[in-house]
Amino acid sequence: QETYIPLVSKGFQHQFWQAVKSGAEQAAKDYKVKVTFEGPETEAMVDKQIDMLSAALAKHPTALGFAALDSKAAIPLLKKAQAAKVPVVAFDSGVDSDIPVTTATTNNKAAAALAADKMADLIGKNGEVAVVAHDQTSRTGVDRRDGFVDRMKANYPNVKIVTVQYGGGDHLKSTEITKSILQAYPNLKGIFGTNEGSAIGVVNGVKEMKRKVVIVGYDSGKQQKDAIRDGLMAGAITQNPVGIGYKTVEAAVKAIKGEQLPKVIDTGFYWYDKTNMNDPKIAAVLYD
Amino acid sequence: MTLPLTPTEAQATAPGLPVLLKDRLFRPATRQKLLAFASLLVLMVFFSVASGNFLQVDNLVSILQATAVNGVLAIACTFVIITGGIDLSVGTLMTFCAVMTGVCLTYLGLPLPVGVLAAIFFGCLSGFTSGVLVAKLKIPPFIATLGMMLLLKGLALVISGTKPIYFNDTPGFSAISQDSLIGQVLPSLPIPNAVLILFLVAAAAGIVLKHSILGRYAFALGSNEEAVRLSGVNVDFWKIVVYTVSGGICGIAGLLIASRLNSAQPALGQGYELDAIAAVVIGGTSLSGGAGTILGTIIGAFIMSVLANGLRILSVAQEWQTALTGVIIILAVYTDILRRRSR
Amino acid sequence: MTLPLTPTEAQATAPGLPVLLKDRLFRPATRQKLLAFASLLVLMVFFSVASGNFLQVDNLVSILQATAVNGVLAIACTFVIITGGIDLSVGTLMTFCAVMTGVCLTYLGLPLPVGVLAAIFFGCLSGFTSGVLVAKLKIPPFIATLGMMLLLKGLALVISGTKPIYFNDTPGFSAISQDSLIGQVLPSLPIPNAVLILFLVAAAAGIVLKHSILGRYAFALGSNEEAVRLSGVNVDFWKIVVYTVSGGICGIAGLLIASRLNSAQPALGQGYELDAIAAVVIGGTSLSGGAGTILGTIIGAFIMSVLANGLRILSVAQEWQTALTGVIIILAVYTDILRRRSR
Amino acid sequence: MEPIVSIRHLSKAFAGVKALDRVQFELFPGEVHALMGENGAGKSTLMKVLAGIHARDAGEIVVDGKPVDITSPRAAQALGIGIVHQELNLMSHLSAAQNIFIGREPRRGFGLLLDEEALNAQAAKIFARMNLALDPRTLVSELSVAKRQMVEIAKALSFHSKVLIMDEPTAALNNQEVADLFRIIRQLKAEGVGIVYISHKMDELQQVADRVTVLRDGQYIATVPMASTSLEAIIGMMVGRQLEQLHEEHPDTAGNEVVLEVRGLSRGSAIQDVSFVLRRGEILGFAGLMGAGRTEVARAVFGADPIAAGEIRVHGQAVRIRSPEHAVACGIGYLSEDRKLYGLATALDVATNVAMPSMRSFLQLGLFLDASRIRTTAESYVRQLGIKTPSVEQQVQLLSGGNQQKIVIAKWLLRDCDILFFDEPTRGIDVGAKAEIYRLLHALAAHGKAIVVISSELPEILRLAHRVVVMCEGRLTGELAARDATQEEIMRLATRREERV
Ligand SMILES: Nc1ncnc2c1ncn2[C@@H]1O[C@H](COP(=O)(O)OP(=O)(O)OP(=O)(O)O)[C@@H](O)[C@H]1O
Ligand SMILES: Nc1ncnc2c1ncn2[C@@H]1O[C@H](COP(=O)(O)OP(=O)(O)OP(=O)(O)O)[C@@H](O)[C@H]1O
Ligand SMILES: [Mg+2]
Ligand SMILES: [Mg+2]
Repeated sequence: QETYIPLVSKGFQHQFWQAVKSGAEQAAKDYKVKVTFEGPETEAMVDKQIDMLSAALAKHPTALGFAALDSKAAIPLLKKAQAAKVPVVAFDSGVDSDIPVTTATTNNKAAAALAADKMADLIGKNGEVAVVAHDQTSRTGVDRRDGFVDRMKANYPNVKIVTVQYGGGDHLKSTEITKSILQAYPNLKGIFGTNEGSAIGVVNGVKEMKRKVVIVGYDSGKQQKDAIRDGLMAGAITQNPVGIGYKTVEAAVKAIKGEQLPKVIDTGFYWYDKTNMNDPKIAAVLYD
Repeated sequence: MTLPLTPTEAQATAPGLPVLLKDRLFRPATRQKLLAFASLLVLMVFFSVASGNFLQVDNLVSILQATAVNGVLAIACTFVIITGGIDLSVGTLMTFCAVMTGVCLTYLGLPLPVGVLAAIFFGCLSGFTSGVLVAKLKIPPFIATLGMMLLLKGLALVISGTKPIYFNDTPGFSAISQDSLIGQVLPSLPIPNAVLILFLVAAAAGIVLKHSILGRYAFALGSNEEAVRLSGVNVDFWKIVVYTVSGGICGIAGLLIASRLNSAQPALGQGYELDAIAAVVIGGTSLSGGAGTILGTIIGAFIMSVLANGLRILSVAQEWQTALTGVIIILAVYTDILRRRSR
Repeated sequence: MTLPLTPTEAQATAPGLPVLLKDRLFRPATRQKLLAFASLLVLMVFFSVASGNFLQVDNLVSILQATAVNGVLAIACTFVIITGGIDLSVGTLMTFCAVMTGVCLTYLGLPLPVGVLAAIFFGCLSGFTSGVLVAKLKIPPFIATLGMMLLLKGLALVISGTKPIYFNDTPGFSAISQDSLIGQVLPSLPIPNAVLILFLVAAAAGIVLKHSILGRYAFALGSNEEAVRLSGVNVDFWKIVVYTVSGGICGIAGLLIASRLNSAQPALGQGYELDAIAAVVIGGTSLSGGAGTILGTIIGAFIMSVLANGLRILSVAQEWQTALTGVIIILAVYTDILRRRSR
Repeated sequence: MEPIVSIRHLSKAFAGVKALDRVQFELFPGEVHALMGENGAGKSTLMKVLAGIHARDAGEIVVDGKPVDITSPRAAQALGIGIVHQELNLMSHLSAAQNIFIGREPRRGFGLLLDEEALNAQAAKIFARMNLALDPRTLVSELSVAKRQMVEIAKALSFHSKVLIMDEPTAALNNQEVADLFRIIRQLKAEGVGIVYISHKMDELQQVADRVTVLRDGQYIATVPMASTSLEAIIGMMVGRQLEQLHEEHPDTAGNEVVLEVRGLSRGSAIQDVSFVLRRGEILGFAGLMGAGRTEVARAVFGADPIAAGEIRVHGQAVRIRSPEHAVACGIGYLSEDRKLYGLATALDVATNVAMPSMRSFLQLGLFLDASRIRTTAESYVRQLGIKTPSVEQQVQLLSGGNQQKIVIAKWLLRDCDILFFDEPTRGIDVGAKAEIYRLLHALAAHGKAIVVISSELPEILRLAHRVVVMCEGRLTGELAARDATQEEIMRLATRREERV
């Protein structure tokens, strides 16, 4: 019988998730297993994700990859998986439970804190900055916002975060939000966009308002890379989504074989800018 | 004014009860009702043949479970839609009620029944507000409920502090939807209570719609509001009642989802109104009001969740799932239209 | 009594044009139209007082630009809603058209005008399909366009391979919405072309609705479809035309958004339909059909974007922004209702 | 004796229209008081004020000797005032019985549940009293216009009111039902109910009315006892001038070319093997009882409903008419019997409604409409047909019932079809205008149009038709030349039911 590993993710339309998917598919090819990948429309749809998880379990998988939207809500289903002896690999963010054999994740909070450090350096540790975040309630949205804001508050007393607004990761909405922020704060020195859609929105908004501010982004994608190359964006944090996908499937395969796994597989995050973009190690974790 | 009428005359036009019953069972209408399940059955048969994993107790239970929330929301919508209105706020109202239950149980530590009542109370209150906006202030239902949708979404986030509220300290809470009373009696049928609640709500709503004065006025309002008003009925009052009842039912949905997730997720809810309205319309209720059944709505809700589940079980790529869902919804409604036309 | 007059005979009694014009300017209807801006003005005055940053050329230009996409989508919706229908597919149709332009320009390397035509063509084609579903297959507009919404969303993802398509190789493309023809003539007014296009589309749509046979039939269909059919009008044909035109307009919106983002984002679009419909309804168009104006729709779209912009400039917390938007939408419509009632 | 209702100096204005100007009216118990006046004279408005639908601007209403303020339909009901509205106001998704008792449903189960049995039984009682064979459970949407009208009347009767207002209750009825209605009216009268009766059928006055009040242009003209006043005098007061009596000589059209030939038209039980011919310059009357299937035949020929079998020839050419559009293209027009449902886009203005079937002829530049030409054309019809409206930009729903009917006529006159089906063309039209319409139909026929008139008013059929065909239960039961046609002969054919085997 074929080894089948469904991955239930937090989303599927964003480039980030598409990159995770491609990593998983790569691993599936390497280890000769079958994977499927799906996730709900928005990161608010906790119950839809649970429906997906139960459908995945109904397919009698050999193992399961799961990126929980809520750290607790899926626990009954995970228990069911455990009872059916289906090993669960958590990815992207963990669950409040020891059922997953391992968690392949990036520390979003630490990554965003790195973004704060870079931003502070770029504006001379002084002045007003704003955050255009992608989501107010989802784990990634909250972690990236808090990681950035907390580090600023803790380490850079002269940097003031004037506003945090949310554009749902929608390019157009984030553009409009950025423009309003620029309008409201004429002395603004920097803006942090917390995912690809938000970061591109910030770039567009700044471009349309013809202002000079320091932009720090998150994730990659062609437009962000172009913006960095053109000097519009100072730099961005990237996780290793392809790596997350790959490692998740790899860990699942190992778990099936009964191999011992570390509690956490850190897939890492990186700061990239004009200077190191073409560095092969960095280029490998960027996606278009 | 007296009515000069002999009993025999009356009998001629009003047949006795036994005759009525017999004649009703063999009416084509009954056959029609059974045929309404056709689209649903076709879908189920197709998925059963296409995947051995579909027709298994566990999966059927998941489908039932997945239908519960949308089904209850769709029942709430059915009331409003029958009056010729529309309710866009059902999704965020559900969330708002879940959050209020969370506030009562987790933040205030009140006993479980208070939390349950709170969900229904705040549902009714919000429904009442929508009703007043529509009936008294004459704001079109689309705008009134759109406004309420945004307002309730904002309030849910404000009240919860944009964080989920967990019910870990209220042990019995998740049992509301997760335990199985049926399973205790018939261990081979572990149908969770959420499904039981869905069917109870449906039965109650069906009776109210068919046999109560509220139901009668709901249909009448949707059919010809002016005529109802000219008949001396307090149209505004009954409209408000309909929206209030609908809001209360959304409160039940709020309980179900909170209990299923063992938490109140304040950001969830927007977008659910489309699924609910779609279930209602797939079920044959007309958006212009005056016609509709709870049975149809339930079938509509099941069509939607069978479709979602089946496509997932077949591991259809997600973008194709979306596209196919669109096509199949249109086809399901079209076959229903053909069926009605062939009468 | 004589026999029916021939049209030429009738013309003899037509009053002269100047008289008509004069008489129209002083009509109470004109005053009414000016008052329709009341809610919008109140909002603008409020935000100007609350923040010095609001009433600045730059920001007003931003607001204009922010209205373009939603405004064009709302115009598309206006047509359909006037016939008594509804179009849920406008948002994803826009995205689908943007993707098809991307395919033509970036994947196939065709010249720019072909890309522009492709957007409009695929818009018309999809609108035509919705029209056929509604008019010929008698599928309720809500379901037909809900199905199309999902289908088009799926197709946009499939065709683009779930990846954005960039227009970097088509240098003139972003100029479509970003450059400023007005700014070239009047450098102090750097209004981007997107806004120009919005107003051109609005003007054309207004003329079509008011003065063309299509517009007249759209209103008539919304008022009493059966009466129109029994007047010997090919109701199905005109309905299809209305949906096709509406689809074409969504194609223009697709161009605008693609050009503004310099990319076709296949995942974007769902949810935009609610904003568009809200703008239409805020603008006084009735969802039951038969009444509505483009001017109203444009005002509605501006109310929504002024509101969003103003609340953001004031840095109101997101959750409160949402709640306030709900309340203000209701208030705006309510003042409009009061205004009409006081006639 | 004290009047139960007395109205003094009552005024009511709508935007642009002074509908009532210091009107007075008095009703005694046990009296049938007819309210007469031309279309748009203000009859319905006066009664709507009395029934709590419109608020008065000025004046006084006294009920049972006490001045009252009737602010809602419910308040009117509480005062014992019931009304049959001119426009049908039923909930088509509900059954006949449910419509009748809306707001007063019998309950069971501690008042929580509806008692459908009792509801149907009570409705059946009322129907039996009206001699109406109708299952109370039938949905109103499945009823013909006439039956709907009967349901409205049944509803008004069910209130056991002291004052019963009937605003053109017989507009859609024919002789038998009218006779039944009058029987009930006499009975109510005997019980002391005061009845306000509005109708444009002058002959009915002599049968039921005790007194007549005449309104003209929103003003009170006079109140006269019926017994001592001639119809001519009343008509004179209504129109403010003398109407000349005219007697049309029916031309012999038997030799004219056939423009429409229908052979073997069938659909289910509604239309069974109907064949007839229509000649150029001829007015063919369709007579029959309510539900005889005349409307069905007209709609089938017009392509509004599908047919199961049958052949239609227009100008000798066999055509298979698929849709109303196709019918109009073949030169066939159909004026439907229910103006509100099938005739008018009531939310739109007069001009658009008049131009509706002819829109293409107002095109310029292929797509745009010549609005001023539409307006002047509509204005010319408003003048010709005496349509009472402040302007052609007025919404049709704000016009009085009779004036709405005239707009439906105007739109088909403008379309200029060779073959015209007029289904109950004078429903709700006042005497003066009726005479105008008769003259118009004759003129159209003289100009070579072929006309079918479906009417439930036998005098109208006798006066208009050159030839009469009679239907009963979906079949043609006979054909009569104008000179052989009498009311008795038509009624005999109209009730000739098929022998059952
Ligand atoms: N709601 C309204 N708004 C504006 N004008 C109105 C309204 N209702 C009635 N009118 C006008 O008031 C006048 C009187 O109308 P009413 O309906 O009382 O006439 P009527 O005597 O009943 O005529 P008919 O015999 O045709 O039914 C008409 O000119 C009509 O156009
Ligand atoms: N909308 C409808 N739905 C179902 N049955 C109908 C409908 N309209 C008419 N009928 C039925 O069809 C038959 C023929 O009705 P039709 O209206 O053609 O009669 P008619 O001769 O024009 O009489 P009248 O117009 O005076 O009622 C009747 O039995 C009637 O009850
Ligand atoms: Mg009247
Ligand atoms: Mg008829």
